[in-house]
Amino acid sequence: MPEMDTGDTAWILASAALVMFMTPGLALFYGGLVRSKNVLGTIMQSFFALGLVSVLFMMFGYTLAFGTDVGSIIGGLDFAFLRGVGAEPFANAPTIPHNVYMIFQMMFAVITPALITGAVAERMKFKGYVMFLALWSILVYSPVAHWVWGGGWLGFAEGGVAALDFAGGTVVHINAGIAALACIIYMGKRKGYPQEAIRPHNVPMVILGASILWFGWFGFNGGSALGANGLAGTAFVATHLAAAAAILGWLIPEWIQHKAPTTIGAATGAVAGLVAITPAAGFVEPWAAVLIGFAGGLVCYIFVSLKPKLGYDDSLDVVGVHFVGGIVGALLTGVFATLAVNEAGADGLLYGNPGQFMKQLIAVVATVVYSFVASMVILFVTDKLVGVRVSEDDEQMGLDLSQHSETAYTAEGGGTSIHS
Amino acid sequence: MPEMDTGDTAWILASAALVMFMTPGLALFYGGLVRSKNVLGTIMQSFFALGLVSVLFMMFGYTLAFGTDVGSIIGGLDFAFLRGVGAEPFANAPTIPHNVYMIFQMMFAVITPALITGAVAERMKFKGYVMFLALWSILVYSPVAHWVWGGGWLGFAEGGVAALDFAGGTVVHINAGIAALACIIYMGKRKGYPQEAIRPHNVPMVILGASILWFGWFGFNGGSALGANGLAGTAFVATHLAAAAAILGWLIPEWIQHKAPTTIGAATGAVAGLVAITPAAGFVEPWAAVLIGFAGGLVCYIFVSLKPKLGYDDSLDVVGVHFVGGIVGALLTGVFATLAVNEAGADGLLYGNPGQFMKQLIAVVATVVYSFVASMVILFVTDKLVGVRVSEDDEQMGLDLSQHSETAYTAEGGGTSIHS
Amino acid sequence: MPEMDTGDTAWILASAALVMFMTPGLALFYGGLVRSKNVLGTIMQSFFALGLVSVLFMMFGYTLAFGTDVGSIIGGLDFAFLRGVGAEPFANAPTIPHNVYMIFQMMFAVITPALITGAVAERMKFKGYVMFLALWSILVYSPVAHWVWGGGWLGFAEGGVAALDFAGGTVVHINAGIAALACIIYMGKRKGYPQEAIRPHNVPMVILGASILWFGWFGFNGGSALGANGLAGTAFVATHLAAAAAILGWLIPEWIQHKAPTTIGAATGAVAGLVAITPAAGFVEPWAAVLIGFAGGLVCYIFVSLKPKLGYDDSLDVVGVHFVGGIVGALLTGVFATLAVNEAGADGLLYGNPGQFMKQLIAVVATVVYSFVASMVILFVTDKLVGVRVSEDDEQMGLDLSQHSETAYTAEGGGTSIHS
Amino acid sequence: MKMVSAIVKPFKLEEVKEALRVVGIQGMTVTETRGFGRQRGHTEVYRGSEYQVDFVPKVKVDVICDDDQLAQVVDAIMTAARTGKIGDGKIFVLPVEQVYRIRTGEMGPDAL
Amino acid sequence: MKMVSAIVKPFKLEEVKEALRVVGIQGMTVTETRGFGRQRGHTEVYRGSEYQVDFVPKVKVDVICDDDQLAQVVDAIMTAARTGKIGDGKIFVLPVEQVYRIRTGEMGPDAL
Amino acid sequence: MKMVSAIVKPFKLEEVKEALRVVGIQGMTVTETRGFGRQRGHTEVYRGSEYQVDFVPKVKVDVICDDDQLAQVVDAIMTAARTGKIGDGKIFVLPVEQVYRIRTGEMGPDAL
Ligand SMILES: Nc1ncnc2c1ncn2[C@@H]1O[C@H](COP(=O)(O)OP(=O)(O)O)[C@@H](O)[C@H]1O
Ligand SMILES: Nc1ncnc2c1ncn2[C@@H]1O[C@H](COP(=O)(O)OP(=O)(O)O)[C@@H](O)[C@H]1O
Ligand SMILES: Nc1ncnc2c1ncn2[C@@H]1O[C@H](COP(=O)(O)OP(=O)(O)O)[C@@H](O)[C@H]1O
Repeated sequence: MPEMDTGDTAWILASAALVMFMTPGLALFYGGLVRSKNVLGTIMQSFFALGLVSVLFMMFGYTLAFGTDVGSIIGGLDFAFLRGVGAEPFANAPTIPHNVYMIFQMMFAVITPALITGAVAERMKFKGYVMFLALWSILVYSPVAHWVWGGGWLGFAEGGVAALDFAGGTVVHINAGIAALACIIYMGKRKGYPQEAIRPHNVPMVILGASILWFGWFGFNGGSALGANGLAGTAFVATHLAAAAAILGWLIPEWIQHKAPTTIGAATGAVAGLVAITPAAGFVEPWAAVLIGFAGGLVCYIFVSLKPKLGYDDSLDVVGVHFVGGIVGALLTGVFATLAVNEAGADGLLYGNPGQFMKQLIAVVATVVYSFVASMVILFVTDKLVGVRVSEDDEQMGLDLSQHSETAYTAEGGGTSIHS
Repeated sequence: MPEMDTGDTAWILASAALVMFMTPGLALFYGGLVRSKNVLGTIMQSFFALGLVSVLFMMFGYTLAFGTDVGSIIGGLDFAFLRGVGAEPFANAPTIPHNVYMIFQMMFAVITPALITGAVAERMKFKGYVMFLALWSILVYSPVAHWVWGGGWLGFAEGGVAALDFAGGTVVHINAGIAALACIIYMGKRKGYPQEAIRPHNVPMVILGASILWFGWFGFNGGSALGANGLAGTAFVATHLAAAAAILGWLIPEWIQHKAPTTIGAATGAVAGLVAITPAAGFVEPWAAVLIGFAGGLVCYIFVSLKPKLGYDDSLDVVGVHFVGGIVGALLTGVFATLAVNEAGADGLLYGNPGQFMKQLIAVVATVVYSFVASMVILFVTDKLVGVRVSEDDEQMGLDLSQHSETAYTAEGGGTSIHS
Repeated sequence: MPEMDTGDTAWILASAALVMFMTPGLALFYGGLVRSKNVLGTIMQSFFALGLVSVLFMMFGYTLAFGTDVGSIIGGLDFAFLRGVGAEPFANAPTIPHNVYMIFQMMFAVITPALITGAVAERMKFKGYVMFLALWSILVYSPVAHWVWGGGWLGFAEGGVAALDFAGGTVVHINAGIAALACIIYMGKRKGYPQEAIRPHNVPMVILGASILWFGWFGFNGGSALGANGLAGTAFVATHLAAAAAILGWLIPEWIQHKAPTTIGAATGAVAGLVAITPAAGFVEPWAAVLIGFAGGLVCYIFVSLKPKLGYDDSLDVVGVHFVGGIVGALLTGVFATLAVNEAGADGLLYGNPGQFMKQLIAVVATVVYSFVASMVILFVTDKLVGVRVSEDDEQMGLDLSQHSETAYTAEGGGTSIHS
Repeated sequence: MKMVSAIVKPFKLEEVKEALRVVGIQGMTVTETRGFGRQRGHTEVYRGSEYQVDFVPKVKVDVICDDDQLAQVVDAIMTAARTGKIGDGKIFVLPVEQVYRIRTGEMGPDAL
Repeated sequence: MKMVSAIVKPFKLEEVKEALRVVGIQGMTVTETRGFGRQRGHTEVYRGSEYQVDFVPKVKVDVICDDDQLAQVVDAIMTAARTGKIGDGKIFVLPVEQVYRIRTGEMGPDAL
Repeated sequence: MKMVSAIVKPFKLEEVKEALRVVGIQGMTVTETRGFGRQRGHTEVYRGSEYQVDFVPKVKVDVICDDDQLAQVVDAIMTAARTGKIGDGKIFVLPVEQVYRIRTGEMGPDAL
């Protein structure tokens, strides 16, 4: 039996910190893309998830995902309130303390619902968001995480489908991406879309956010090796190369089609590549990572370009990047995975195992169906109870003032204290 | 005797980098909260501390804090100019190189005085700040650090009070918080306060700063385990949960009282929770961390709300967050600490040891008295020699131009070179 | 033979992430210094390097630098497309997986050409930049890296010059700095320079960028120990102290000469100190690091002050900071290096070995000559094929619109979709 | 000639611009401003305190036009900018004595 | 009607607004501007060089008022904005031919 | 007195200011604006789509001057701001009834 290892522990602690940092990174990435009257409302949706989801995950989320398996569907309540989650290792990660494994997982639970917010940016009511967030985190994130990583029916547990998902292609990206689609369908378009150009108010903020995401993704994927070893190196290298190649995968068609390689395109492409490599990072060769990343950038570019034709308002392209990129990644993992890279993985189509491709497909379909339906139900219930969309006046005024009584950027003068 | 361990070393190196990053994080957190004419002056106060305090700490600060104990009061000069602080381990941290332990400590010495600057933001003279910073770092920070961690009378050395302070609740937060109060009393209010609303000029910058602080705090608290082990995990988990719960602890009363959960409130709450958990992080269960964090957010919210009634001008609420939050944390450590989490700690009130609560109180009072008096003396001397407050004209013009001959945000055109 | 070590691996993984983060840091550092119409163009030059250079380095760059030595001049093609670069260690870093060593090196290859862009900011054509970047990365960066670190004629391989360059003083800073000079000479001045004041549009962005650079530099220099050990501690401490001392080295003369210690001065000084300590970090005592840093800040300040007299337009002072600071560091390494700190290093002038100073000089001269000539040739070829400078109209309009069809900061309203 | 200076809600800028284009206006100049008026501003919350902020973001659209276009211009703005809610803004008409086009030196209505 | 356009120091905005409110002004529009004048700007330091920056941040307050309020308005601004130091700013008075309230279509003094 | 209000390209601000100084103008006020005109704006690309952006960054320079300086002022701006390319901007001349210097209370041309 492997022993506790300080090097492995050091790397997963660092990785947990990196993944935590991704949520504020996302806040800035999204925040820069909206109009200045909505920047705080947008940032707040991510930042608040750090608060609420962390506490809920400590209470129930972790145990529902990683507690003793109940019928391959959900985790038991043994770890509720983190009872027994201490310094001793846990079977999933035998060389690090259980609490380190848990906190690493908590960061994934936080960012996943935050990803969704981009789809309905500039129009969601904060009260409705809070309720949606709480319900979705417990009812959608935890079960899907359990299925894939917690001993449930999609993963490598006995009798499971044995789909490959190294760091969350299905659990995080497809899951959030399809929930985003549900939200878009339920909530409808922003006023003015698509005739008016709704332009990003601060592009350097977008780049800063994307850069923090990239930086944090080394923890997301590299840390998913659950140790500081060759596999972590493999995942780290694949992650970086995929992001790099995806910049090219987005910019080349953009440059050809529009005569302009854009900065937002480079950042969006990088994120698309990071999404695509997530399920594959620990299973593929570096050259395959380049191909997967390039494909992620290219396919997402094409899909996002078509959005105006499809006529729905995915404000910040969560479907176009996380859902589409997630599917590209999940399926290509079934093509390029090889036991030569990771003995604990599987061979893909290219290595003579078409069955793996089917397993990937099953995992995608299962996640899509469950997450979409559950998200719709949560939206419906939330809407009836507290409402999910702001009023037209509030939308015009912007979320910052209407939902949070704040202004993002203020020039000197013009206000007086109210002595209450 | 334990041996050097590369995993422990890796984690403390990473932690030192994370804690260093907190000082620029603080610069942005504070910088976004002031008016745009003072943003550079505010940022500079933190950034400059990275320069001056690091060099002073290398010369004298480290040895005064961690050199061979002299009368339980101060460290001897054996490590002056870091003589002998090399690759060999040091008793305080036997599994990592001494130089790694030292650099981790240096980062704490840098950020502590930088915290104070928020209290007198928008009105301190840079020349006076430089002198205050140098004196305070040597005369206040180093002694207090010695008392608690360096073998002095408040810590676990033989005959010491044995107060618990895992990562700097007294040494850093109460110490800086009470010095902030001294500065406020000495320097008086900003012109226009409190009738005029002095509003933050850039809230996304505030959130970015708070997020960097949170990210860095994993090194601050997690690294204070001085190794990559279960204790580091405990501290890391407690840190994150307290910050998360504190968001709720601040936003809930704010939402009820003002009908608006604010972004700045979420960020400030998170910082309050991080402050409160700092002394407790390695001594308490996760559920206790949630309570401590929630209490930190709630109590700081209440205190900060009352500020206008108290009638003093703590520009960025250093007293309200670091002093109040620090005391909440120091005392609750005496309640919730348990040997079940950390054998090297102690049981608190809740675990049948009310004495620990008294020890915590002694440490708080000792720090408050010494730091307040010493800060006042330093302010007085500095004021006589170089002045501590800018002139009224300079205050109106803003610190950026009057103290640094710079403008933060510039539109095109309108300037010519002076050929000197 | 040393074994794989998880602690060493954890630290180099973290270091690689930190060094990656430096490139976006550089993007912000440079981006804040230009006028707002050029901020995206400037950011894009760095961000795009993350994409293109990473892919090229995976294909050819790594093997040309670190493949089996061919005539002390260049690496062979054995590692082309990272063939064989897997989980097994490699001779250069025997305790970590080869892929971890490789990805750490890749981050250096990315940031080096990005550094150059500051010199010709606000006037380079993006198409020309892409071509320059690709050629320079392969034809200049890889060979010079090979000479110094990959078994070539300047390094410690048998028969080599045995110049000391701990983390890239010659390979990165002098190399980029002299290439910057070539670009400046080739491309000429910006319109309006030097009569008009071309002022930075966003100074907080500059400070944020510099802070990220500093943070990342702990990985750059600390990671160059290739393990988590006392040497990493030495390098980390030297790095921090040099940056800190360089703030003072810049601000003191500035305060005396211009009566104003500036924020940009503090940030620039810190970067100059980081540059200067880079070759020395693992070879010198802490007090020497303070001196080298101080000298870096001071000498760069003097040099940059003289720039208007020298009459060339180094937009963001790449020559003044990276070339000058790099030379200060490379030569002072030959003065202050001591075997007492690092047995694998050498003694410098001060320790009775003037020969080391000469070796340093040889490495500087060799790099300067090769990089300057090769950069000029690449510029010439690129210019003939696609052009390197934007038209006067495009320069006036700004790079953001003319090269990327984007605007960095946008107020509400005023645009309509084009249905294509 | 006249200067028609309209203070409108920012989200109405696009519609105002289009309405002006429809009536044949070929140029205008837009400035971000803050307005104080019957609309009363709003309350902001900052760390447990409330502030009254009296200024509301507005956009100023300046159109210089010939006297005979005046009615049309005023009308176009009035229709496009109206929501019927308080704070819709004002239109001010000021006399203009002369206009020049910098590029050509043309003067008067030709310069528009 | 008149347009009173005052260029004042930014930190005086709050006092000017209050003074105008006191004399019964119900609306005004404020713009961030940069001023050049006798105040001479300032020197900035950038990487070892000095620049002369001629423009100083100012705020422009535009008040449209009835002719008979003019004296009061000018007076209110003059008193509130004065520090007695160079750069306090100017007040310009321009003729206004017509005013409309967009919300209602009201014209003339009623629209104010 | 007159108000000369010039809309110019931002990168011309420095030259315009110098030209005005040369003809003896001692003060001016500058505002960032966005202009719509024959220059037509530009196309921006955002995630695979193109947008027509009609507004171009411009700078407005307001100079209040005595009637007898008017020609000189217009001339100075016209020369300094001209590139000969479309979008160089306009100069508008408006009547000014009165000017005050806040610092001293001086009125009329003396206040300039
Ligand atoms: N007297 C005035 N002078 C200048 N601007 C004014 C004046 N009155 C109103 N405004 C501008 O018009 C805007 C709208 O006015 P307000 O009184 O709020 O509502 P309404 O337009 O419905 O009457 C104000 O925000 C301000 O910018
Ligand atoms: N002739 C002018 N035209 C337009 N604006 C002017 C003029 N003269 C001064 N100003 C504005 O008034 C401000 C103050 O003028 P200045 O000459 O500096 O001081 P003072 O107000 O004390 O005379 C300037 O910054 C500028 O914005
Ligand atoms: N009728 C107008 N009213 C107000 N501003 C105008 C008008 N026409 C043009 N402008 C301003 O002048 C600028 C330049 O005008 P434009 O028609 O583009 O080119 P040109 O100056 O060469 O005729 C515009 O961007 C706008 O700011």
